[in-house]
Formats: sequence, C-alpha cells, structure tokens
Amino acid sequence: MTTSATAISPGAPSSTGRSGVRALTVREALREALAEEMHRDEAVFLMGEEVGQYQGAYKISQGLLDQFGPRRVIDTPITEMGFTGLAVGAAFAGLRPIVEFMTFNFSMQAIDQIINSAAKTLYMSGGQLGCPIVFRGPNGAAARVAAQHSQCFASWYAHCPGLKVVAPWSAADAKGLLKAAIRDPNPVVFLENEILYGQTFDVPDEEDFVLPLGKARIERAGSDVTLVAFSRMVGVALEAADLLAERGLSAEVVNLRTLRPLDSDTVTASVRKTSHCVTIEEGWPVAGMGAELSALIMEQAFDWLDAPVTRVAGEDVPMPYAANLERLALPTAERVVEAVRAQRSGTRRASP
Amino acid sequence: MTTSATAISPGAPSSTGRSGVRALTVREALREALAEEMHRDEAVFLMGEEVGQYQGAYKISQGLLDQFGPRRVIDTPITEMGFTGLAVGAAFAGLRPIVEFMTFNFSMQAIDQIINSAAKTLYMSGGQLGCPIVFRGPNGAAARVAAQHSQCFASWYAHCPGLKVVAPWSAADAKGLLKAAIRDPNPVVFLENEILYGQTFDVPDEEDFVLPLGKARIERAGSDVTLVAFSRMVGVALEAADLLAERGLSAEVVNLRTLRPLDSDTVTASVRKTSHCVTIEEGWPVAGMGAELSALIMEQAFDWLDAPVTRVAGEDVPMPYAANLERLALPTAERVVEAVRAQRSGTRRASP
Amino acid sequence: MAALPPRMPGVPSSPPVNEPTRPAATQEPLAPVDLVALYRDMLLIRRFEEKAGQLYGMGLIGGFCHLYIGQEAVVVGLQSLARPGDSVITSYRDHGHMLATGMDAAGVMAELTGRAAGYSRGKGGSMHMFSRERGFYGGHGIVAAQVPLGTGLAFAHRYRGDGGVCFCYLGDGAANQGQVYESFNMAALWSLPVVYVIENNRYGMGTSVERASAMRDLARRGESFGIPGFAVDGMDVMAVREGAAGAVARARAGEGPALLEMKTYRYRGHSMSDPAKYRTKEEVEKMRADHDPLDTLRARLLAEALIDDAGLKALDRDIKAVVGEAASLAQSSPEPDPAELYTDVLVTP
Amino acid sequence: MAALPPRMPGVPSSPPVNEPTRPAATQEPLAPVDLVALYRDMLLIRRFEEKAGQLYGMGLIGGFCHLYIGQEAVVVGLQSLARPGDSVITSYRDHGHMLATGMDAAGVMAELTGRAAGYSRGKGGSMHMFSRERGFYGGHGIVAAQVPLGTGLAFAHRYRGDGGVCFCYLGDGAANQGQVYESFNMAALWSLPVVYVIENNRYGMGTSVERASAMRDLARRGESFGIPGFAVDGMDVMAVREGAAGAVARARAGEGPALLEMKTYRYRGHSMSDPAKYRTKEEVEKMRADHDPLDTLRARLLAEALIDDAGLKALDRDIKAVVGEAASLAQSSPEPDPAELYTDVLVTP
Ligand SMILES: Cc1ncc(C[n+]2csc(CCOP(=O)(O)OP(=O)(O)O)c2C)c(N)n1
Ligand SMILES: Cc1ncc(C[n+]2csc(CCOP(=O)(O)OP(=O)(O)O)c2C)c(N)n1
Ligand SMILES: [Mg+2]
Ligand SMILES: [Mg+2]
Repeated sequence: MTTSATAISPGAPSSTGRSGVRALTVREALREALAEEMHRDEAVFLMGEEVGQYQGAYKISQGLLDQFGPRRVIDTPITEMGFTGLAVGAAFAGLRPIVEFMTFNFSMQAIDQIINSAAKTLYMSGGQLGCPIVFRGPNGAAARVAAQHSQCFASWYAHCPGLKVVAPWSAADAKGLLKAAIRDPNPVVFLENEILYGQTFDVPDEEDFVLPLGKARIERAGSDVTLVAFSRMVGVALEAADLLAERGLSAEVVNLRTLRPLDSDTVTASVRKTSHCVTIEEGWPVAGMGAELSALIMEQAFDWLDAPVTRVAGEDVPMPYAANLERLALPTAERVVEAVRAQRSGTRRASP
Repeated sequence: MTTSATAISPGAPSSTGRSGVRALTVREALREALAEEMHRDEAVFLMGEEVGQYQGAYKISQGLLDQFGPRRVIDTPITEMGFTGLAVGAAFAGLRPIVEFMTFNFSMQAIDQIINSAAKTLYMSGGQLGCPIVFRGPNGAAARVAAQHSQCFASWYAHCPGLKVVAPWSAADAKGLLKAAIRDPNPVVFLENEILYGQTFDVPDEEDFVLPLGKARIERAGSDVTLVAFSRMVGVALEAADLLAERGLSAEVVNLRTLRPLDSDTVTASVRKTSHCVTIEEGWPVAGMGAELSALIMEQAFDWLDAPVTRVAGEDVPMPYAANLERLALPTAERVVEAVRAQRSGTRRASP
Repeated sequence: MAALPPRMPGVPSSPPVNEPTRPAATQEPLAPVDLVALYRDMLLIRRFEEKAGQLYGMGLIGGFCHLYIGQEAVVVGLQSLARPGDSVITSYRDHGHMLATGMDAAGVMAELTGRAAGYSRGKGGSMHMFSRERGFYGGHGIVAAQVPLGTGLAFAHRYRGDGGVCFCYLGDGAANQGQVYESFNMAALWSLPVVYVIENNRYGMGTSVERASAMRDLARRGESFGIPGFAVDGMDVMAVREGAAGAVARARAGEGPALLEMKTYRYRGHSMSDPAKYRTKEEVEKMRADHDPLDTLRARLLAEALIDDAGLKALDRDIKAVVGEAASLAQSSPEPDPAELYTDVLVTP
Repeated sequence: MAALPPRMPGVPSSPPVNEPTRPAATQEPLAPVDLVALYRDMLLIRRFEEKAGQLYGMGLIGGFCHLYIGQEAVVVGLQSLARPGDSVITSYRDHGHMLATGMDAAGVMAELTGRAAGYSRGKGGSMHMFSRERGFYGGHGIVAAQVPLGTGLAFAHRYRGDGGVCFCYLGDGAANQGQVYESFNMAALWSLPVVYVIENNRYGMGTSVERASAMRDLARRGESFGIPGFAVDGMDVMAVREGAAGAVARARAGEGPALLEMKTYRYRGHSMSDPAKYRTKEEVEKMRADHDPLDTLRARLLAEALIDDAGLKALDRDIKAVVGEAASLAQSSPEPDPAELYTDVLVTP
C-alpha cells in the first residue's frame, strides 16, 4: 500500500523546507529517525534485546550497530524489568535512552519501572528530575502469534499522567513522531505495529522532518461521519471511507497520532461538523481508547451528535491462534461500514 | 460511618436466610470471608507479604495464621512476580490461592503473571486449564502515601478479558463479594480500599452470605440524576446525594460492585429513568471506568439523556504528598454536586 | 546421586557446587531402562519437528514455531525419570516436551495448524498447549514465566502431599530473568519438589550465553540461593538420565529443589524466521556430526545388539506413520467453529 | 582491598567470596579521615530522625515515614569514600542517605511535612526526594526498584567516562526481588561502576532474613552472577570504611561491580505504625547497648583524645540547632500553592 501522507491535511502540522517526497517503509522510516537522532545527539542510545548484532528482531535497527558501535547500540540480556530500570536510571542522569521492547507485550514485565519510576519521578521531585526516554516497539496484534503476543497497550499507557503516548500509522508519522519523541524531555511510549513495518508510504523529503506530538491529523476530509483511529486502524478507516464513498457517504478520517495528550480539539471539531462518529481500535473495548473518545465527544460535542458514537474494537477475548478466529477478532472495514450504517438507520431508537 | 447495606435495594441480589444484621468494619468483613472460605474448602490458602506472623500489613488476616497454620497462611519473601506466578501455577494445579498484594501498586511487578498467565490461559488451552485464584489488597489512594503508593488499577484490570474485577464498598459488599470471588472458578482481581478498612457497616447476619459477581446495587433510589461509583467513591456519591437532596434534587446512587463484567443493565435502566448521569472514580480519568461508563451510556441510553454524562475523577496527575494538594487531587461530594449543577444549567450549549 | 554428572565434551563446565546430601533413594543404581524406547521417543520428536518445519514452509502453520531438533536427549532423558502424577512445564519451545509426556502427536500437530482437533482446539497454537491428563502445564510464550508457575506446581505437590515432582524447563536466555531467582529463593526456602532444567542450547535467539550472562556456568546460577547445581551433557540421553537422577530423587524425597544445566544445542534457527547468522555453519555441522543424540544412542543400540538394522527400519516406519497421520489430521481437521471465538474466556459454571 | 573486612561480632558471616583482583588503587592505605566529622554526620542523622519521629507523632508528617536510627554507620562510612560526581540511590528509608550526601536538613524536614520549602516542594514526601546537585537520585518507594535505576546511573558514569561510581543501597528484604539479579547480571557483564550495598538490618518489615531468604549470607547473593561479595560490620563506621574501600576502588578503576552486605540493625519499627512485635525488646536493647555506632565512635574519639567532653557538648549543641531550625522551617514553610497540583507532570519546554 502506498498512501500519500501529504494528501489532504487540514489540521496537519506545517513542516518547513518541503522538497518532494520519498517512498519509505515504516521500518525504514523508523530506522532513519533513530539514525538521525543518534547522529544529532551523542546522549541518545538504543538498548534492547537483539537490537545490535542480530540487527533487531524486526530489523528496525538494521545497520545501527555498524554505524554507531556497541557503546550506543546495546544488546541486553532477556531482562525487561532490569534493562528498563537501567535505562530510566540513565535518563535520570541525563542520557537519552531509547528502549526497544521486542514487542510491547514484554513491557508488562517492566511496567512498574515505566509508570512508577519514569512517569512519576518528575512530579515526585517537584520538577527536579526529568526522564527523557523513549520506550518503543511493536504493539498489538501481529499475525497468528496468539494471546500472549497480541495485546494492545494503548489505553493502559494513555491512562497514566507523566507519560506521552504516541501511535504512528504511516511512514511519515513514524519518522516525524519518533524524532519528536526522542527529542522530547519526557518519557514517551511509542507504540509501533509489526504489520505496518513493511508497508510503504510517501515521506516528506526534508533534512529534518519532525512532527509535533499531541496533534492529530486529518487523513481524509469528509462531511457525513468522523472515523477516529490510530496505528494500523487508520488504514482500516481509510478503507472503510472508500467503501462508504461507494455508498455515497463522505467520511472524515482522523489519525490520532498521539494518544496522550489527546488532540481533542481536532476530534471534536470534526464531530461537530459531521455529527456522527465511529472510533476504531484494535485493542479490547472496555476502558479502551474508544471509550475515552466516546466520553470526550459526549462531553464536548453532545449537542452536535445526531447519533451515539459507536466503538469498533477488537473483540473482548484473548487473541486466538486459529486463522479464522483471529480474523474475526479484529476490526475490519466492513465492520466500520456496518457501524456507520447502523447509526444512520437509527435502530437504537427502537426500544425505550 | 454506619450505613445500612440493606436499605433500599432494587436490583440488589436476594440472599436467603436473612436474620438481622451485624455491624462490622470492612476489615472484619474481609477477614470473616477469608476464614469462612478457608474453612469451607481445604484447597483455599492465603499467600502474601506479612499476611502471617505480622497479621497482615493492614491486619486483614489477623488471627488466620493461628487458625489455619503456616501451610495455609503463607508469608512470602518480597517477590511479587515470583509469588504471583507461583500462586497461578498452584491454581493451574487445582488449588485455590488468594494472593494478597500489600497494596495493588505492587501488583505492577506481577502484572504479567496476572494477565498473560492467569487471565489468558483458559482461552489458550481451549477451556482445559482454568485458574481459580483471587488477587486482593488495597487499591487506590490511602492517606499521604504519595505517587508510587496511590494508583487506582480499576480500569487497567477491567480492560482485560479473562479476569473478573470486583470493587466492594461496604462491609456487606466486602464479605459477600469476597466469598463469591474465592468460589469463582476464574481469576478475580479484588480491589479493596485502605481508607474503608476501618469503616463500619451493617452486614446481613447469615450463615453463608454470598453476593453474586457481576451485579450492581442501587444504594439509594432517586429520579433526577444517576450517580455511578465504586469502592470508596460510593460513599462520596451518597454524600453528594444528601447535598443534592438539600437542593431538591433526587439522586440515584449505583454501586457497581463488579467492574468486569459490568452490570450495564442496572446502569442503563437508571439513566433511562433519570436522564442524567455523573460517574465518580478515584483513578485517573483518561480511559478510566468513567470513560467506559460514559461510552456505554452513549451506546445504550443516548436518546434518554437530557445532558451529556459527566466524569468526576481523580486529577490527571500523579498523587502529590502535600496534604492540601492531595485533597485537591481526589473527587469530593462538592465536585459531584457541581457537576450535577453544571449539567442542569446546560452551560455546555453555549459555544457551537 | 550415583556418580558425578559427566561433562559435555568440548564445553567447559564448572564442578558441581553445593553437593547435596544424598537422599537414600539415590544410593540405588538407576532402574534399568528400555533404551530402544528412549530412542523411539527421540526419533518421534525429531521426525515430528521436521514435519512441522515442512508444514510451516507450506504455510499451514502460522506465527511463531520453535523447533526442538538437537535437544531431544534432554527432555527424553529427564522424562524417563518422571512418574505418573509428576508435572511438567516449559517455554514456547515445547513440542518435544509434549511428545515426551505422552501427548498425542496428532493433537499437537493439529494445534500447530490451528484446527479444532488440536489440544487447545486451535486457540493456542504452537506455544500454548496443555494436558492436565499428562501433567503437562504448557507451553508459555513469556520468557521465564513458566519458572514461577512451575514452582507453583511444585507447591501444589507439596500442599497435597501427592509425592509429585515438577520438571520445570527454561532456556539459557530465560535464566537471566529475575523471576527465576525469586522462584529459586522460594523453592529453596520452602524445600519445594522442583527440578529446574536449564536447556543451555548456547543461544537465546541470536545472543550467545557469553554475550548475555556474566556467569556462564549456568549450573552455578542457584548457588546464591542455596540450590545445588549440576552441569550435564545434554546431547547424550544416558548422561542426562544419570546426571539428573540425583536431583529428581532429592526433590522427590522432599529435600528441595535442584538445578540442572543441560548443555545442548539447537540445530535450527530460533524460530522459523531466523536465518541464524550469529553462528557459523561449521559450529552447527560439528555438533550434528559429533554429538547428535540420536546417532549416539543408535550406535550404542547397535553395538549392544539391542536392535538390528531391520529393527531400526521398522522403527523408522512406525514413526513415519505416526507423524504422517498427525500431519494429515492437522490438515483435514476443520478450523474451530466461529462461535469458539467467544468461548473459554471465563469458566461459566 | 587493604584487609579482609572485619566481621560483625556475634553475627555469623561467611568468608568473602570471589576475592576480586585488587586494583592498584586499593593497595594504598585508606586516606586519613576526620573521625570527628564522621561522628558529627552520624549524630546529625540520629537527631534528625528522632525529631522526625516527634513531628510524626505530632501529626505534622503523614503517610509512611521510615527512620534510619541504628544504621547510621553504614551510609556515613560508605559516603566518606565517595567523591564529587558520584551518585547515590536508595529506598524509602532515605533520610540518612540524603543528609550523608550533604543535602540540607531543613529542605529534607520541610519535605517530610509536605511544605513548599521541601526538596520536592512538598510533592514527594519522605520517600521521594532528590538532589541532582548532591548526586542523590532518590528515595524510591517500590522495594528494589532503585537497583536497576542505580545500575543505570552507573551505566551513565561509564557512558560518559566521568569516573563516577554509583552507590546503590538496598535492604535485606529487597534482596529477594528479581530485578536485583537482572541488575547484577548486567552490571557484571558490562563491568559497570556500581557498589551494591545491602543494608541487612535483619528484617524486611516484620519478616526476618531467616524467614525470607534461603541463602542468609547475603554477601553471597552475587556469586551466581560473578559479583564478589563482602560481609561487613555495619554497626562500626570504621569497619564500614575499611570493608567497603576495596569495592569502591574496584568500581572506580573500571573493574566492575561489587556487593557489600552491611550487617546492621534498625532500632525503630519498620515505619511509624509498626509495633515491632516480631522481635524481642531484649534483642533491640542488646544491640543498642553493645553495638551502637555512635557510642562506639564516641568512645574511640575520647580514647584517642580527638575530642573532649566539652567538644562533644558543643557538637551536640550544633546539631541540635541544625535540627531545630530544620523542624521550625518544616512547620513554618507554607503548603505548596494549589496550582502546583498541575505542574511537573510533564516537562514543558
Ligand atoms: C519476556 C519476554 N521477552 C522476550 C521474548 C522474546 N523471545 C522469545 S524467545 C527468546 C529467546 C529465549 O532464549 P532461551 O531462553 O535461551 O530459549 P531457547 O529459545 O534457546 O529455547 C526471546 C528473547 C519473550 N517471548 N518474552
Ligand atoms: C514492590 C514492593 N513490595 C512491597 C512493598 C512494601 N514494603 C515496603 S518496605 C518493605 C520491607 C522492605 O524491607 P528491606 O528491604 O529489608 O528494607 P528495610 O525496610 O529493612 O530498610 C515492604 C515489604 C513495597 N514498597 N514495594
Ligand atoms: Mg537458548
Ligand atoms: Mg531490612
């Protein structure tokens, strides 16, 4: 899939020095971001399992060991809690660690260090001890890796003050947001997606392409319904928008990009325009990002709504291994279209 | 505070053999539940830090070591991940462990075993390997214990399929729900509250007082607004209801009791009646239980709402230590009243 | 323990530490074992894994698939010391362990293809299978999570006084996870009947033990917690039996946990997607040529005339048939019913 | 290391293990130290803690408050070996460590009362204070979380090549947490300049070392990870200095981590709410009577005529004044501005 990340972009950040685009995979975009930031700042280093000699379990860090050497590209033992805590300590000391979790599932082993040490210390120290660190890696479902390797941690991390939480979709997102995350003085949880790694997108061909954290992007403008998504589900939303267009419905697609702080202005403005909203997330529904969005819209755009916001989410079950069940467990463009259709038909009004 | 847990109870479970009530603290109620269930079933044992010889950090297990001996009341080293995994393994083997976290903050160290091992294995085994276990301990803010000791984990656990999540308020809740949790064949996260431990409530004086999991309870009937809360915030909601009554507003107070599965029927029925709803939670707002409730009500009672649901939640900051800041960080009855008032005044309609 | 555990040729090893007091049980020589049966069990694992590799290549198996080829002697030797009622737990590299506990090859293979006939009805896949009947408690995808879990299985044996022992397997990479040491401490403190078996196949994914572990003598990883450790040649099934017997007997006698470092090797990549560039072809070839556990035992069987060429051929044929049937069930069994998506989330009484 | 570390009287201890290669630096005798200054530092901690206890009793301090009384020799002895640029990290039992790194008593006390003049402007409290200036990195409430963090501070020293050493303190109870061993492994593997100091005060809350640790010789807890360990009498400040000097020098010379087990004792309960029923009054009394670190050093000062009674009185007066001023600032400083509730959640550039 090649999707122009520079197509329609009301609400998109302006970036300077535009000079065309290049087609990059998300993997390449992430790698460029890492390399550029490591080049820019000596305090930046990358640490994790298999990031060096093996060139990364998913090859994000391919070539970086050669380029930056073992002082700055560090293979760790399999000790998530330990190396996460170590990196947080190094960040307290002013270094700028990037911690790769082979997948975010393994961040659960380290989550106490992420929340209790990285996220809370600035506050507990009255502003003295910041923690400039990035936790990154693939989040959510890959293909057929079953329940322990498929969890989406978006809403858990978004729940916690003291963190920023980013979830890129396109290669441009990946590059511009990762560079911003590395420069940010705060702990940033950066949720990638394995299935997107190999997908190609146009990326602005700029010397230093950085996107602001905290800003959503309208990937496609529309007037009848707002589809809000992040990470891989942006692709599903765009696909759904195409299907809706065939039915004569114009969908606006909001790519959240950052989950904490959430760009509620962009979401709300869109919903006030379309009066309809469907949220799309891969993770479990209960207290998920869709719930947060629905509540936000309830609070900020209630009077503009012509129908209740609908959540399309991953099924509320651990991820099954079987191919057919896995397919059923994840949101599809068809389910989004169906949700939009149900909103319009007003079936909800049936039984007071 | 002595609140009758048997007052108004439409939607409350019927329990048999009623023969008056006894005044118990939440602490005593929990202790009785533990003792009764350990007595009933030899496979039940209690494990955790300081649960035995020290009689429990918060004295929940006082006397149990004497009564049941060190085989069944087990002091562990300070190794949350280890003893949690150990208990889950014992549950796989058919025992019925009760794991006490000294506070739920420390469950973060063990959360991988709770989610990836306890919650997901039944599914991953195609129904073969259940995990009958209870994880319990105080959750959320105590008094002046600062950011690392004050987190509310309600929405994190409620997010995850494969678990049941319970949050008692009164002593009757504590006793009846803990007994149910221990008997439940599934992993149950049982979120207590330290500040409630010393509070006294009436508890039905029955031989075997068990409450059903998954059912909310209407603590106070009302017609103008629904206040939905759990754990200590039920007390805040009742206080707010009193204040509202002074202003001539009749509030219905829903005590959720179980957060997963959520009793959406009871919540929705109440909101359909009152057309107004304020959710109250101690934890952080983003993707919290209030967000889930708001989204649920959006989906199931949109057309009955006369105003958007309002979330009253803990402030979106790590918990401060200073007494004045801590007070400001937590929901109060006054904030609930203010939320109800704002809903009625319709200030939201001002700026389209 | 009948004798000091033999050392694996060519692999430096430390002397066993904290020599345990020998329980009476271990003074007796090991009960005689059917060597042909051991060979058969190893052969089954080998052929099963080869077939799994093929089905993976055909796209019939998805996700992660970690083959056990090369390590067969470890689990076959160890499980030959197990008794009914014992429990077994391991990581995601679990097909060999399942077969060694007597689980049905067809049920395992059908799980690999995600079909209804699989042990987890298609919902678990390669990394997540279980058989209460066979005392097999998984199959766990989180590196080292099985170590506290296995310690809990041992806790349950002790709680019930059922005389069972837990065989808890982990990798050399897993041996760096903190929860391993939390488990060691509790197991030693409470004298739990558990045998920890580190299958040191020299790599955790692409990271060699040398690059991951400060103390490379993994047998010594229990020292700081009072757990005796023994390094054993894990490429020789008889050495495994002899090296492990004392540890198992000790656990069974209630004298507490022991740690076994099984020096072994995996021939294939970490999982199906690993080109294994972190080691030389020669390293792999040399191990296969000089230390293959099947070759070694086959030579002994022939030398001691426990089997002849015809017998070996018959065995090959048998195993081929078992594996072939497993593969065909794995392909013919239907996918799980779509309604299965929503079942087994909770036990509904 | 100049000499084998002395043993704590009456406490069984193991011989030091894995005797490290002695770096050149440690061949030299310890630089002479101002014994009166050491005494002063310990006295300050003692009196500060007594005062904190009083303020807690008056309701001016809330939440948890863990006093360091009895353990003063450990941190004062250790920090007398530190150089500017070194880093220090510990648990929630941290007031002594802060004072020993030179943090201001008034700033610490004001934090205990949750006031604007506190090190964390009232937002952290007893368990959460920091001073980048003094190299003090907390104050951590999660048992053992400071061990990876401290290992990371050491990592930063090495990354920058600044010659610094991290002093990483933990309790005997914390020594059972898995992340400690993950840290040990990485520190040893990468030769990080960190000295791990287990303050073995015999109890983690109400649980004695015997009831929590299979291997009670906590100095040996690094063995399995290749870290040399030394048991030291932590009730004697000179023994602490001598016992620790080699470890510090070794770390500073880039030869990697070391582990010190400081055998010490806390006189008070775990926190202010602990009635300490898990030990006898006699046990506490005996320790105070025979091994009080202040008594021991005072006797030596007098015996060696390094101070006289008048000098001691003057010292007492000084310290009393410092602590008194701290207590009054802690009461007079205002609470933080309500707007502070929302600041410091994120760095806003
Ligand atoms: C907690 C966790 N971290 C990382 C991974 C990814 N991972 C899977 S297997 C593996 C290597 C484990 O090596 P080892 O323990 O030696 O076992 P082997 O694969 O050699 O059998 C890694 C890093 C994981 N599954 N879980
Ligand atoms: C992860 C975690 N588990 C439990 C606790 C509760 N807790 C606080 S201090 C403590 C005892 C620690 O003992 P030790 O390490 O010996 O230190 P000491 O208090 O003796 O200085 C416990 C269990 C905690 N804060 N963090
Ligand atoms: Mg390995
Ligand atoms: Mg202690």
